[in-house]
Amino acid sequence: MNLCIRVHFWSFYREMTGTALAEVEVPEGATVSDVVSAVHERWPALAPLRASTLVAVGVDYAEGGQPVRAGDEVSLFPPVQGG
Amino acid sequence: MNLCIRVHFWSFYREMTGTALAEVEVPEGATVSDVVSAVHERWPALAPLRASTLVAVGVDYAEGGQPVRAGDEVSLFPPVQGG
Amino acid sequence: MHRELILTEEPIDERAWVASRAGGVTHGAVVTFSGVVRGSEHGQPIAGLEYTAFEAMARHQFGLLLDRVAARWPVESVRLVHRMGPVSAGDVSLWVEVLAPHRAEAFAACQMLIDEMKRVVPIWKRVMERGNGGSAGRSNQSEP
Amino acid sequence: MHRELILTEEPIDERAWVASRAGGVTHGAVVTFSGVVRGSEHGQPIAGLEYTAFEAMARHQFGLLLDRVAARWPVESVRLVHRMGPVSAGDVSLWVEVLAPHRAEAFAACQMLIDEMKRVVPIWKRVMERGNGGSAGRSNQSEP
Repeated sequence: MNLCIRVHFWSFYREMTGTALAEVEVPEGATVSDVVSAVHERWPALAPLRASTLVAVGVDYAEGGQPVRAGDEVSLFPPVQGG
Repeated sequence: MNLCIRVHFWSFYREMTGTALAEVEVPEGATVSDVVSAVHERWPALAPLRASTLVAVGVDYAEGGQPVRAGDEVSLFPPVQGG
Repeated sequence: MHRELILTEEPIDERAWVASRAGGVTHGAVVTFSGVVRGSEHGQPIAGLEYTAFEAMARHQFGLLLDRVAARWPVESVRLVHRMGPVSAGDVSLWVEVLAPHRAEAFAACQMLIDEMKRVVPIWKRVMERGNGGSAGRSNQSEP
Repeated sequence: MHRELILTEEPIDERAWVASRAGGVTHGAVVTFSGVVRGSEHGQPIAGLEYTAFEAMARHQFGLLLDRVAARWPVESVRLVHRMGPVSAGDVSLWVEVLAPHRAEAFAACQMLIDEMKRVVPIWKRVMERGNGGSAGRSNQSEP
């Protein structure tokens, strides 16, 4: 059974994907990395930015190996630049 | 011929000497150290503070070996404590 | 430790923030930082910067940073105000105030807070170009 | 580099100093430090501190310090206000403002200025003890 994960884009990733919010499907047992890969499959323009992309689950930064669960909200964004 | 050097005291050195301004006589060719020694002879209470005493000629800090000249104004004071 | 975090689209009234500072006889040191939007980026004149945030995460990450400050230094108060939306060149985009017993810890905490904010708090800026007729255009990502 | 040095017996009106800050689009960083007289020294409650200075030398030594700041960092402006005479606990005795293009140099210059001031600028403080009936007594030298 697949999981449906909500993915939020922030900053100029919104222009690159044309959306602020999307859903991607990943297999049960998938990790944060799998979600990012699914995003990159759908929006290949983001893939070259992978090394600098920051990923959060909810309001916490996430490790790639962290499993995702139903209901998780994943965020992808470029390096932060406050101040 | 002796030089007459004006010596200013600052901060609690004024209470210790009972004055803000004094004159000491030193021989021609004397140094800042000689002036300080002349002060300590007259006000022995200041002598134990010698290591922490700051000495200026005019508005500049002075080295002990620096010669004094007629008209020099020498200042003696404890460590500074602004702020 | 007293903490305030304000994300606002209104201009930052530094005088008002100074006036509302906590009184007291235990903090010997007050360090403030005001970040001013400069008039150029990469040598090109700009009209200003536009800030956006993932606000819920920004608040959470600021909270974690402030926990680290409180664990490390005897800081009494941190107040941080960050502008959102468009900010003209010459205007203040960030204001931070740290109160502590002594200056060394106030300076250290203020600098750590800003350095780490720029690393982990999800706020972004983009350049507003100097348009013709006064309308500020948008370019791509600003310099980090 | 713009420089102002004020030694004053009047209270330091920080809001007025903030209001009179130079505008501009070249300084990205403003760091201010306010030194507040704390309510105790060596664990004993005090009424305040009384400052004295060898003013001509203080101005000269500040000038030398500011020359070093200007030679070392691209600082645009330093303004420093130091209270003289009696200052009650809780009041500001020192206010310093540094304007620079970037924050690292603004913080470094502000800290260096205060550290060196406390080493070379002839200003002294003495404790005003908490007397009976509100009259503040004087003790000997305050802690350095």
